[in-house]
Amino acid sequence: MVKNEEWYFDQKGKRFDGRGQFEQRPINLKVGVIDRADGSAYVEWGQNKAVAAVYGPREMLPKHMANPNKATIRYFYRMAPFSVPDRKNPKPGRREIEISKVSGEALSRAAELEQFPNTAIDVFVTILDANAGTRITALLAASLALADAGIPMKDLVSGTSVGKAGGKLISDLSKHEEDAPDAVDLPIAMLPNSDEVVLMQMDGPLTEKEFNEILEVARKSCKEIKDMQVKVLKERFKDDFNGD
Amino acid sequence: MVKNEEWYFDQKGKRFDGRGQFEQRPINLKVGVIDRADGSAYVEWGQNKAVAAVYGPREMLPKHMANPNKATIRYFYRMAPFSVPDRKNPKPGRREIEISKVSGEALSRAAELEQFPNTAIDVFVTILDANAGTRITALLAASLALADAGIPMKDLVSGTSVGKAGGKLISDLSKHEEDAPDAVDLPIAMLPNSDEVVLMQMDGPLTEKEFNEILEVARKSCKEIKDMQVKVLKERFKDDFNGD
Amino acid sequence: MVKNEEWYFDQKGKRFDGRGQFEQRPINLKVGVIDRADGSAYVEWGQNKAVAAVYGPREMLPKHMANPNKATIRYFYRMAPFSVPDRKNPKPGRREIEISKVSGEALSRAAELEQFPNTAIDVFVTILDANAGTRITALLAASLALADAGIPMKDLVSGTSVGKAGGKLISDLSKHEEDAPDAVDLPIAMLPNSDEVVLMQMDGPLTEKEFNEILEVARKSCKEIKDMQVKVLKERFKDDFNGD
Amino acid sequence: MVIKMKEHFYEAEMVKQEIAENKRLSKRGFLDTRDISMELNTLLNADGSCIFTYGKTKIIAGVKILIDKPYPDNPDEGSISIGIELSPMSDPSFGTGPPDETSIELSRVVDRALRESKGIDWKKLCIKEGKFVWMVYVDMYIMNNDGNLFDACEYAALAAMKNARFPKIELTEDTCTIVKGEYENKVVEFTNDPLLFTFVKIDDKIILDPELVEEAASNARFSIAITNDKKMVAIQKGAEGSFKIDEIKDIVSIALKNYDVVHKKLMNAMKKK
Amino acid sequence: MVIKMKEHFYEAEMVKQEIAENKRLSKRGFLDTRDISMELNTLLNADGSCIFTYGKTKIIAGVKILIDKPYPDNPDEGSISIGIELSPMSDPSFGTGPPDETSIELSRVVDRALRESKGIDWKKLCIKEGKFVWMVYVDMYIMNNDGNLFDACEYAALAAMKNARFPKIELTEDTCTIVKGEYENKVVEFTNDPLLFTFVKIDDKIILDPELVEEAASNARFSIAITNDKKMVAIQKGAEGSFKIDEIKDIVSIALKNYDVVHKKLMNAMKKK
Amino acid sequence: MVIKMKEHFYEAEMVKQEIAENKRLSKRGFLDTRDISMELNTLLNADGSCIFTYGKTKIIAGVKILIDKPYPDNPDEGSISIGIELSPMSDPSFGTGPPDETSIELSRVVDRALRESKGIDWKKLCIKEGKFVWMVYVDMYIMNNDGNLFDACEYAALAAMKNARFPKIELTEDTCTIVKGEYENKVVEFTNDPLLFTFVKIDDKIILDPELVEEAASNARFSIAITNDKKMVAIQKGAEGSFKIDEIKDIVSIALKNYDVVHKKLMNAMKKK
Repeated sequence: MVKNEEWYFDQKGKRFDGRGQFEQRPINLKVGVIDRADGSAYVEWGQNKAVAAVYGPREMLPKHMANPNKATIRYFYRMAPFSVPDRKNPKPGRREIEISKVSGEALSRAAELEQFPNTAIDVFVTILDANAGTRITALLAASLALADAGIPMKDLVSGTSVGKAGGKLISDLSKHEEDAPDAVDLPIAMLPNSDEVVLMQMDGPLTEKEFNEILEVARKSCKEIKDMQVKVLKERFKDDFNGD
Repeated sequence: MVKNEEWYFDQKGKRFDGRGQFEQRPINLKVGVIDRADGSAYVEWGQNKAVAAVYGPREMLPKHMANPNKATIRYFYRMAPFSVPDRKNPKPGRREIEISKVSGEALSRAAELEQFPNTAIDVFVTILDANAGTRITALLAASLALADAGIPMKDLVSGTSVGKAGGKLISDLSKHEEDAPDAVDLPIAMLPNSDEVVLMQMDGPLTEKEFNEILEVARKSCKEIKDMQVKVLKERFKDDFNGD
Repeated sequence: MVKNEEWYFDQKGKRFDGRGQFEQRPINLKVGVIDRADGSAYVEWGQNKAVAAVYGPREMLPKHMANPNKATIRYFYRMAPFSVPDRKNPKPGRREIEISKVSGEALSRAAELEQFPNTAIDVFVTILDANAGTRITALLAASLALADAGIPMKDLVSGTSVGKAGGKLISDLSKHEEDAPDAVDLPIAMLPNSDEVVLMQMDGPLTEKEFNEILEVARKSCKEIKDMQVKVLKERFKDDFNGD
Repeated sequence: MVIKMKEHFYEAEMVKQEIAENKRLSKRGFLDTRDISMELNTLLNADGSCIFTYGKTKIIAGVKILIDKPYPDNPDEGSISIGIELSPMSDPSFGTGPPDETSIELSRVVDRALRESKGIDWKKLCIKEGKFVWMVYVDMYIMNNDGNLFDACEYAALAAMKNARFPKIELTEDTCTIVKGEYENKVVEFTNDPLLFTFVKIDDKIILDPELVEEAASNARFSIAITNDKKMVAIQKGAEGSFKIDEIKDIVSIALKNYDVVHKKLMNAMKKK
Repeated sequence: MVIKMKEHFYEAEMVKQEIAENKRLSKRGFLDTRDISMELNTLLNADGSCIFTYGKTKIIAGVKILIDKPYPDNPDEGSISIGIELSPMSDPSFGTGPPDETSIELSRVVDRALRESKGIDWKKLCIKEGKFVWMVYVDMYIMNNDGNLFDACEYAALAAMKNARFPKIELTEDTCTIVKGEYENKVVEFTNDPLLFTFVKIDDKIILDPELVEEAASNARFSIAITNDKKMVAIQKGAEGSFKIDEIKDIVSIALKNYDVVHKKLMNAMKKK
Repeated sequence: MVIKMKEHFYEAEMVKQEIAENKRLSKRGFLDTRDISMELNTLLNADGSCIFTYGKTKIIAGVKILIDKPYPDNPDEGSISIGIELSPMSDPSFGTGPPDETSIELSRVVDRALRESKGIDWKKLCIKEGKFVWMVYVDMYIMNNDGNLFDACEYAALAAMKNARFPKIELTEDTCTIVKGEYENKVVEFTNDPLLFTFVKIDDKIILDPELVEEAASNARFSIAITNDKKMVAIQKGAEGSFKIDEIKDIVSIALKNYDVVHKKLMNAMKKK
């Protein structure tokens, strides 16, 4: 890694890692990676690596937390101590708790929770390697694991990050770009079918014009990523799909 | 604030802040300050500021903590991080836990808890600004909030602090006096009607004679303060009182 | 205490503290030392001092932890802050938790737990003074306390430590020997009647030959110590034994 | 915060009916914000304080400005810390115990709105490079929760910080100590006054600055922080509902339009006291 | 400590009947204290220890004297720390887990009785001003609880400290380390021997030094610490009952009268061993 | 780990029947170990990593090598730290929350197997005596639990450490900092490759390297660590059952005989990638 190289675009408009302005890092999806889980998935997004497991619907304990109208998704986003340049304390921090909350809410919109009142659906995601964009990497894995577990879903949750670095709008910031002085990071998750945004966070200054422009980029990316998710699930359930 | 001024009485016998030997700081009582609480109160005592809220009687959770013979008062005395010269760690410390215990016991004597078996009455008091005497400031607020919540009470809990500084017995020590080398602080709470002491703590040396003398000062102060409490409750329930 | 004296055997083959190669430190057993416990015992083993108390069989709380087929032994091995050369943090550490687990498992083998389904048998052991060998000192005390509580047992749990220091196999390492560069510590607990090993741990290198040799020493010691345990229990229940 | 409370079920139904008829129970327009008032620096042990009311929502914010060691990465920068306690005092649905995910989200969103604005110059919080920097702690208590804690806390924190005084210090080569009870003639400078705007969605309608019953009736939340140069500096979408892309664009545009109105309200309330 | 235990309900009723007839189950007078005995310094890893019995109540107190940094406010003063574990070993009503309010109150009252006496000169616990001071840790375990843990723990802590030896140290300009296993010929000096006296009220009678069943029958507790110059140095009223002002005056007067008797008991027990 | 799981009750019964007929469900011999494979250093933020599979049991081990201060007792020695999270991800019987006694035992046994081998020279982990040493953190996650986590974690930790690179540092008189992203050409040296061998007892039969259902059918566990010079370096007997002295002697002898086989498996798997 070259340190302190504060440039973000070369003369040909290529980014630090050679990507084009709205080019995403390579994404690699895998479903069914943990035998004992009800559903599981593994996602690589550039250097980011996330494993997700789903257990449930199962009994909610303690019982007084159960919702009589629907299942409750409990989402645990955790970073392995070795997943970041400095060793992370294994105890979950406030950042992990916040990300778990908004990610669980995003998934809740997608799943048909009303079919399983009083139960819990536990979603565990561990980040093994991190380089900007882990919450979305995690959420893609979680969404695939949920589908793998056979939980009925209105739509898959798809997502990406967009933002800005070195004066230009870009897709899918790397850590290098996230550390730019003018960096804006805008993770977003959608249900592409219905054009619904189920997760959005943003750090750093954007004008309205920039925001509206980058939002359209994100919308398009989410659709593309969803196609990749569908493809991998189809392979997983090949027999079922063929059987139809 | 003038530092390290180690005097406690001037030539006219006035104290550092101009008060007479047994003169208390101004007290300001207000009832019904938190809309969503069952009862609430705000007390200023000199610089001390306490807000109290009462919730209950309500279901005791966890259930095995419930007392089948009466309601249980749970008292939470807490100091805001910004309420003291040094920032206080937001986590409750051992001092706060001890004060909560003896204050809750004091209130329990006053309230007709037998009328509400198996329930909890939760009393939350937060100190916003502190200058010696906060546990009694808190207890006055709690007692008013309990009355405001309509909990039947044998008597209002009233209280004050007495003690010694600069060689003389005094009422209502300020922080400056509490830091005197010979300081004695004696917080006391009473049910004035029945002359019952429900809270008493003391730090620092007193002779029996001094103790007996200062106790009578405290007894008188408690009665006076109770009159103030009654007055503010009467105003709060003006219509009810008039209606009788 | 003489510091840094790195010898383990003198010219006559005596150890640092004057003991012979397979000689144990003096052991002193006492049963029935805590009035309010269902059973209790006190064991001194050299400088080691352990007090054990047993409560139960009693209701298991929380209930969902109860085993419908048998009683559950919960073992709490704790070191007093003043029991070691440096002050120990009063909060139980990972070492104490591991020792509690394997010791509780050892006791579980001895006790007729099937007679008391759904209950808990709580075993509390506190080390007051420590000088190598506390887990076995604790387990002897716990075993006696269990018998004192009248819990039916297949056999008493007896135990000892064996190992190596200064190049030779030895019994019952002292702290001085435990700190030897080639130290091996092998705590072991048995049900001597049935020749069953219920606890064994080991740190440090041994050859198979050494291991087999020292194991026989341990087997013999366990039998001897069990005789001491039986003796003290007989005295405790003299009338019962005589009555037979 | 979308709070699910049984006691609000009936009221929430009423809210929905009114909203369906394009009305709010409070008679406010969908995009109107409530009145703001405050009492500044009434807490004497705090280095700054603000007792803040937004409609009937009431926040107490206290500031302590302490000396700290800088992070090795940023040896000449101080920082801020935002803590919000959802005291069980102010709302029966809040528990005792350590901060839960609800209060963590709230604290972090308020923190980001203030921090990402870059309106504080961290270097101005440096006392001595590599050795001593200022750490500005803002602790907040909810005294009454009538909805929209996000915006209320952010405004309260901003007002409290802008009026907080720096303690006087004694600085030597190796030590730096606060002179208790004495202050410098200097406050925390915030150059671009970031303001948070929180919207909720009730059925398919979007309203600004929800009250508690409106939150109970809603299923999605959107918060956006805007600075005085009309930049968006932080966003948080919350709760289990969703927004369409076009709804989000509308929200942003409304928030930008509302900035000046709310900023003026806030500045006026600040001047009064 | 007023412990509510079902198993003591019947006994508590008997206590009340006896008390009503001005008798105690133990045949003691209302204001008599129990016998004291102790074993000193039998725990070799402790810098001082006291296995203390007060009637059938039994406490193990261990002292560790460690090197610490002084507080900036008091650069030339050491301190003490009192920790009492209500071990579930000695009483089925005590739980495992971190100290609860009962053990916190107990520890803090014992701490105040010792600390507020000013019988220890904190400056004598200074090793090197601004750098190193002694911290005297007294940790106690209840080995048997037959009532009046307040007084028993306070006496045990006092006896243990008065007989604890200071470790030998090696001191350089910047370092201070304990030489393990070696001691100075110096103990913790307590000049005025504060003693705690705890009373409980059963119906309208007041008794000194309650046993466990008497505590179960009582509804109010009063503890007062007295020094050898007959000054009161600490008070704690506990439990849900109350005392009249005149009852409190009586209690104080009785405690003062009992000081010499109990002090002699304690000193005699200390000498024996 | 002997896990009592209802879902495994039926399978456990089948295991017992097979075992009684001297067969294993997996067709393995009683003393055969499963296949080993691994992917090394695929995690880029770790200083070393090993995704390890032992049959269907799968472990992810990540190494971070950090600068730390040495203990005063050993000013020229570094150390290792082994942390194993029984993530609820991989097994529905694992909980969230802090490590429980099961994961503490597992971590400590793996730690002892590695540490007591004395195969790492702690002095080689010294950067500057009295000031800076290396601390090697190995954190492991269970990705799939098909039994014998003890051996799988120990093998994974060993492989991860042996392939972990030391970060490049900048060292001055008083400071030592890691140069992020750059490495020395140096790995953690382990001279004697300690391997753990875990047996369980099912009725009166003893088998090596149990699968999960075999653990469910068993009632006693025995783990022994062996080094390449055929020394035993650590033992842990676990679970509520027992072993006869002679059974233990047999186990030791079998483990010693199996060392070379398993060591070769492990080294081969290490080379492949």
